[in-house]
Amino acid sequence: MSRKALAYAALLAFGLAAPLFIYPVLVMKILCFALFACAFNLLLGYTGLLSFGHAAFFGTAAYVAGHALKEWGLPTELGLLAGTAAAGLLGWAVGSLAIRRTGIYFAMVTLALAQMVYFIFLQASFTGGEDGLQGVPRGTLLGFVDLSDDLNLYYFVLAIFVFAFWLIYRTIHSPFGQILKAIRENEPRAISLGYDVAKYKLLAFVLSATLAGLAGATKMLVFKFATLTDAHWHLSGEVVLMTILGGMGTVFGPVVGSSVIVTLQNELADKVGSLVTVIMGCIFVICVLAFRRGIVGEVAALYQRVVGKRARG
Amino acid sequence: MIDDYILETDNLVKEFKGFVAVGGVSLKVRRGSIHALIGPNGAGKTTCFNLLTKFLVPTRGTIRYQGIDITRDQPAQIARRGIVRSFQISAVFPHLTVQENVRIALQRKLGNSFHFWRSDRTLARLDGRAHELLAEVGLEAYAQMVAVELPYGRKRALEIATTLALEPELMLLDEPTQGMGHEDVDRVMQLIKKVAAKRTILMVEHNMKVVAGISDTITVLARGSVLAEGPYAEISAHPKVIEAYMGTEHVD
Amino acid sequence: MSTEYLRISDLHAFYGESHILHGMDLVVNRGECVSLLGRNGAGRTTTLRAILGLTGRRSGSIMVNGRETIAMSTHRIAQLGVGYCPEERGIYASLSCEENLLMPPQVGSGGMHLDELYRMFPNLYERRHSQGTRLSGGEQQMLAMARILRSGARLLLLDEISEGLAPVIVQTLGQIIRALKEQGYTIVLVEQNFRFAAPLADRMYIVEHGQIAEEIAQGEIETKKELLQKYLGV
Amino acid sequence: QAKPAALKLSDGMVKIGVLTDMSGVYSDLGGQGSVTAAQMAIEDYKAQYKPNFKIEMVYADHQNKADVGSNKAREWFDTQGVDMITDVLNSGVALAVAKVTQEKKRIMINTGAASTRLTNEDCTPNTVHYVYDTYALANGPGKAVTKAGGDTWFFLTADYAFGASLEKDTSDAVKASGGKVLGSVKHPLNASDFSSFLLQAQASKAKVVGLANAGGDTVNSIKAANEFGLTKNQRLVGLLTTIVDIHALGLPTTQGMMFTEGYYWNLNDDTRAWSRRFFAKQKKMPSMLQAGTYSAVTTYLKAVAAAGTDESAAVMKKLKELPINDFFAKNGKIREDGRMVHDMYLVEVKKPAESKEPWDYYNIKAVIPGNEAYQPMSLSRCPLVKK
Amino acid sequence: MTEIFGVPIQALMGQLMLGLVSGSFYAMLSLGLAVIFGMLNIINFAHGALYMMGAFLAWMGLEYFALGYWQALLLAPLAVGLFGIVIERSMLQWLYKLDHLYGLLLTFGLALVIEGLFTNGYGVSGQPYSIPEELSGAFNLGFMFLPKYRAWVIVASLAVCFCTWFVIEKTRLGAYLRAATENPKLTQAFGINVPLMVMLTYGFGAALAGFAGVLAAPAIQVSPLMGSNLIIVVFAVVVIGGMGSILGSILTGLGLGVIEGLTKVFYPEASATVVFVIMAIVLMIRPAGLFGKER
Ligand SMILES: Nc1ncnc2c1ncn2[C@@H]1O[C@H](COP(=O)(O)OP(=O)(O)OP(=O)(O)O)[C@@H](O)[C@H]1O
Ligand SMILES: Nc1ncnc2c1ncn2[C@@H]1O[C@H](COP(=O)(O)OP(=O)(O)OP(=O)(O)O)[C@@H](O)[C@H]1O
Ligand SMILES: [Mg+2]
Ligand SMILES: [Mg+2]
Repeated sequence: MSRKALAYAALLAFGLAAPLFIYPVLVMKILCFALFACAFNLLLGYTGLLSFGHAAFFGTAAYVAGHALKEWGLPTELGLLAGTAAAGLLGWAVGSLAIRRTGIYFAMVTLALAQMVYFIFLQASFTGGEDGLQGVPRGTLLGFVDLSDDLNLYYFVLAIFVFAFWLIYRTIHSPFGQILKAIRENEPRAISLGYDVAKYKLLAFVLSATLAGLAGATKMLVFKFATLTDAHWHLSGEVVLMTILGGMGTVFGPVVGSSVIVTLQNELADKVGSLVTVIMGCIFVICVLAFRRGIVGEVAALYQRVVGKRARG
Repeated sequence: MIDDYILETDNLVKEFKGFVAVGGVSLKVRRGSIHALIGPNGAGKTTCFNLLTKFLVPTRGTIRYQGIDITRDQPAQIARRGIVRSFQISAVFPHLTVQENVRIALQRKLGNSFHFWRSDRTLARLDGRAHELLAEVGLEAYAQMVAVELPYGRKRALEIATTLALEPELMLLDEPTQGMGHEDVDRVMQLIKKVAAKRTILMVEHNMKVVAGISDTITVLARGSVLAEGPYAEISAHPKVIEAYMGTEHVD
Repeated sequence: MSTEYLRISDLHAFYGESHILHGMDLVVNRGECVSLLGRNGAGRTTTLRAILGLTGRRSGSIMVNGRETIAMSTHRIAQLGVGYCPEERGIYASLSCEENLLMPPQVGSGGMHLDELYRMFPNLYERRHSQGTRLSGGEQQMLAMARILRSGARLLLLDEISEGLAPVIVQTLGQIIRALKEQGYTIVLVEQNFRFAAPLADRMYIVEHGQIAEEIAQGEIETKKELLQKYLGV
Repeated sequence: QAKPAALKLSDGMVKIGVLTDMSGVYSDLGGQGSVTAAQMAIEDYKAQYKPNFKIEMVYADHQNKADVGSNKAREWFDTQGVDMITDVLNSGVALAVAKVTQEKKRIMINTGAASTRLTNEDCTPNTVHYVYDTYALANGPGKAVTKAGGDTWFFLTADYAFGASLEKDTSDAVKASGGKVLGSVKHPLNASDFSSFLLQAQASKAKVVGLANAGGDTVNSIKAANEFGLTKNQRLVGLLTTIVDIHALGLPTTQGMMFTEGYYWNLNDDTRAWSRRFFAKQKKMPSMLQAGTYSAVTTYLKAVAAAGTDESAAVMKKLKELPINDFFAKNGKIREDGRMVHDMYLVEVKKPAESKEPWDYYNIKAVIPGNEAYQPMSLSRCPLVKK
Repeated sequence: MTEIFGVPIQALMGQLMLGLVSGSFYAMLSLGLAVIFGMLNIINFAHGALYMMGAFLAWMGLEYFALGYWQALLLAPLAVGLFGIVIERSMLQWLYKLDHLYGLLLTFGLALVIEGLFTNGYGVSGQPYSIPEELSGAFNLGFMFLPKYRAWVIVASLAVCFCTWFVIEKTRLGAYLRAATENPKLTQAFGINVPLMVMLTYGFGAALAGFAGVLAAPAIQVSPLMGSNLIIVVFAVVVIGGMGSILGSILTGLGLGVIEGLTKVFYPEASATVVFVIMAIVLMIRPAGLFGKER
């Protein structure tokens, strides 16, 4: 128990110290995507629903938050909230439709609806089309912390991440989380016990969309812009990859997965040029064929085996 | 007195593309009894069950439960009213522990099932009741086992415990002893009898031993309508029932 | 020609990691009806599935009509003339009742004719255009049985065929099995229903923990009553 | 050119970053070709001027993602000491990188992006927009074709900001030259099938059909236009068409099309000489972006040498002073708003029979002088421009 | 002249024809998806990439081996089919026991790899492929100028779709297929070589995509990304149709092509999204899709 607490403390300490030796913008980017993947994992790993359209929420929040900060001049906190809320609303709309189907159909429906959202962003005037919404001011936190300083912003982003991470952890280990687990295990049985399964799935979907939105809005704040790539289906695919690579249904899997992918993308950009999609694709294939448990899952399994052996031997 | 009957159907009809699977069944289930529904294959028993639990929508007719018309209710709503069915295939949450299985059912009444911000430790207070229920079906020793590891008969028991957790007034059992060995059949029979003490049970069953052993009233369906109704002694002597269903081999 | 039609020796079978059959040994002679009895989970179904290679890993030896099949793939085994009526019936939802009947390809000569089967199971004739899984539980059971009689298989592996059937139908089924025996079919009957199996079987094996615990010949039922009591509770 | 004794360099060298799309939709326009061009420019500069400072180059793929691009730029500025970034095609990426460049006080000489926003609303003191923009592409044919008798127009417009601005700029030019716009149809981005839209264009009976789209969309609309026999009675005008598209489609399909180019390899001996060298390395003739990248890098290095430092304000001042005259640009000048103004060419695609060698694709119909081709300063929306 | 909502009826007929053409592609692709899904329980995300491969192989055949359109129409689908078989044998066959989602993910990865490799080799701006001599020119239908090639696309794809439907729904082989689709193990226990059928099915589905690709090559630019956007629309088509029946996927494909075509006339801005909007509406009214079986 306390060992777990210790581990969390160590991680937090690492998070606090990270910008001193790693390029802070990169760490912020990783944090945003980690949050995104964690939110996604809440749906895939703990509810068993594979959404292939999560970029829609990420992108929506980015655009709305960006618009709120730039055009309406809202304070930073409110801008982020506005974006997050918009993603939640969209999540509710998409979710109500998508949960009518399950399994692969669910994946296809979310993908298709997200594509529709993408087209809307492409055509709408407030998004700046292909050019994107650029030059959003970061503003100040609570009116006095200047967020244009990368380090200040870093701790703000870290705080957001820790809060959201805690919320996800809480959700998984809550009465609600128990019901989600039951639904994933045996849906007809859950219905016959009197649970309105659709409502639970919808709430899980909305939660996941909202947090994905928070990630999108935060990312927008870090980079000061929102563009179509934030809502493109490639991103939806990437977040699936991050989650699976790290280990779906594990608390830390998405964090690890997103760190690896973001770092890889950053590094590969110079070295392999156009082969970067091929490499991403290969990682996908290898994960599915050989490491379905993901990095964290495999490590945990290995640990179990070692500990088990020691206990036995 | 209306309260005598917990469940009444009036002229219930279900057609599948012109084929009448259930054709005007009026069924009255007395409160506190064990009521068996038997009949030849394809008579419409399962279909009847599906109508009662809203897995199918009746073509015509009404269903009244406790005097209330529930013909248009949704499946989950039916469960909340206190009508719970068991499945022919075993229905447990395979990777949850036996105790968690029961707790899922208990949790609903707590009313915090949507509270995603609460810790699941708030569920601990249900453990006591869960153990009581498990004890009732003889599973207390297995509480921490994962359900998937239970032997078949025990899974059935767990399923019944889970169902009991909902404190159903009316339990619908579809062939509860199908595919069970003799010992298990006896165990489940005793179990049904035990839990029937405080509630009503409506079951479909082909095993005459069970039907003869525990049911108070038997309704025989044939070709979608009621052929006969009454206690076992009466039914088993009914010539039409013998011809259509029981055949010459008798259970003594 | 040997009279031995199926010989299983030291058969081990697994589902993933779990070891289910621990060295089964049994013999079924041509034209014989042999019944496997046992408690739930004893491994009777698994035995039938292992014969067809439907379990996970398996080892030992299974001779069907003089051919070693342990390394064969499922469809090759079936083509030797093995018909399987599974416990869960396995009716195809995407095929109509009649298509279900016609689906299994010919694996031997002398299979029954469609008309013959419909005479045997009038319910099926009535519902022949209905979608397979829309049949009632019992009708599906009949269909599963009828299906393999058409394919010309000479070795029938029947898993709990009396389950879920009205007593009258069970009686008819008993007559059918007798008729099949007369026609020289070799039958392995897995049954829970002792009353049904006892009069039909030439020999009975009692399966316990994935092994044969006891063999009882038809004539010994009376003398071995307490054995049956011990293993089966009858 | 006078050589100052020693240059004041931030980190002992001049470092140039080529940030381009190496794998996506625009990789044939810029991509590896741009990297090669920049490399050539540096080598040529070293060979010709024997500079006493070190020149290095890095490049990266921005994958057409603004975040990847701006992150890379930021990292280059922060950790690698990059002084100037070039290419940066894709307007979204370019706008994001412009912001970073300004924040970090370096220079971006953009040779790849089309958006006029780079020198209008979003202009910065650190941006130079070098090769072309949508205004120049739209304006040229709009005026010239209308004057040549193509006075009724119909547009096929990609339904997003970029398409709309191309259509608007062209319509303005058409109207200003006395032509008439009969209508337009908006098609979704990356629509694979254009037949339906073409049928509508055909039904309009306009003399000229303007393609306010880019890349694959342009190519597919040209292809369909050919198939449906539209080119028999109507003239196609591409508003963002490049030699890459013509090469992809082939002359039989594209003959007779008109559009504006910022560069053509077969223009004169200078262009031919340079382009053949490029071809030897790249196996393709250069696009205007690639040629422009060479020119931009050379110009930048000259400005650094002239300023005696790589400090951006000083270099920028020199950039805006020095006239640009090389194989790429005649009478080139970088304006106050960052716009590099140079002559553009209205071209018509040759008939297959006219083409004498591979890549011999264009007849030059007109040279549009820089000050006519580009948006006049009087219309500038750039806050830096004092009015 | 008659008009409907201000659009001359002749123009409308023309647009209907064109809708049928794009519907033909939807039909072929969603048919392939349905066949593969039926047998392997896998949504083949790589379908778009296979379609692109078909087109590219046709182009490469012409470029490197001087193979004409007609040869390509035969050989390219074969090659794509073989490629599909290789994929099935080397990767997909390990996934059948797992959740269907893994199939989707694996094929998604494959699509990235295939598209990435082609992009790397050939760039994205695309390659030209001209219409074969025999099919160039056009029919004058009175109300429109219908290029012969488009007419051929409709004919060819309808023929292919019809044959597939016939084989699956009306023949013995089809009955085996449907049986194996539902319960592969049991079907094998009846003596049918199911693994072989699975392999061939994936090969066939891939070949169907390849065939569509070759058909598309002369009509649009052959580019590595030509399949990736199309496939999402086809997914929506599949959701609308519901994978209940072969006929269903064909009819839905054609129908949506026509609807999309009409949108291009009346409200072109919505033509990219109309299929998705229809999908949303269908989901609200009939969650299982138009031809899907409620379950
Ligand atoms: N969804 C359906 N569509 C068409 N016919 C159906 C459907 N469901 C059931 N039937 C038909 O209705 C009749 C009654 O079926 P039902 O399942 O209720 O029988 P049952 O009494 O439960 O029989 P059994 O004891 O064999 O399970 C059968 O003939 C069956 O074929
Ligand atoms: N697919 C499977 N995976 C893992 N274990 C299995 C599987 N199927 C059966 N088992 C296990 O194998 C054992 C033997 O099962 P089997 O079905 O052969 O029993 P049986 O004697 O036929 O009993 P029953 O009366 O339940 O049909 C049981 O413990 C069962 O839990
Ligand atoms: Mg039934
Ligand atoms: Mg069994």
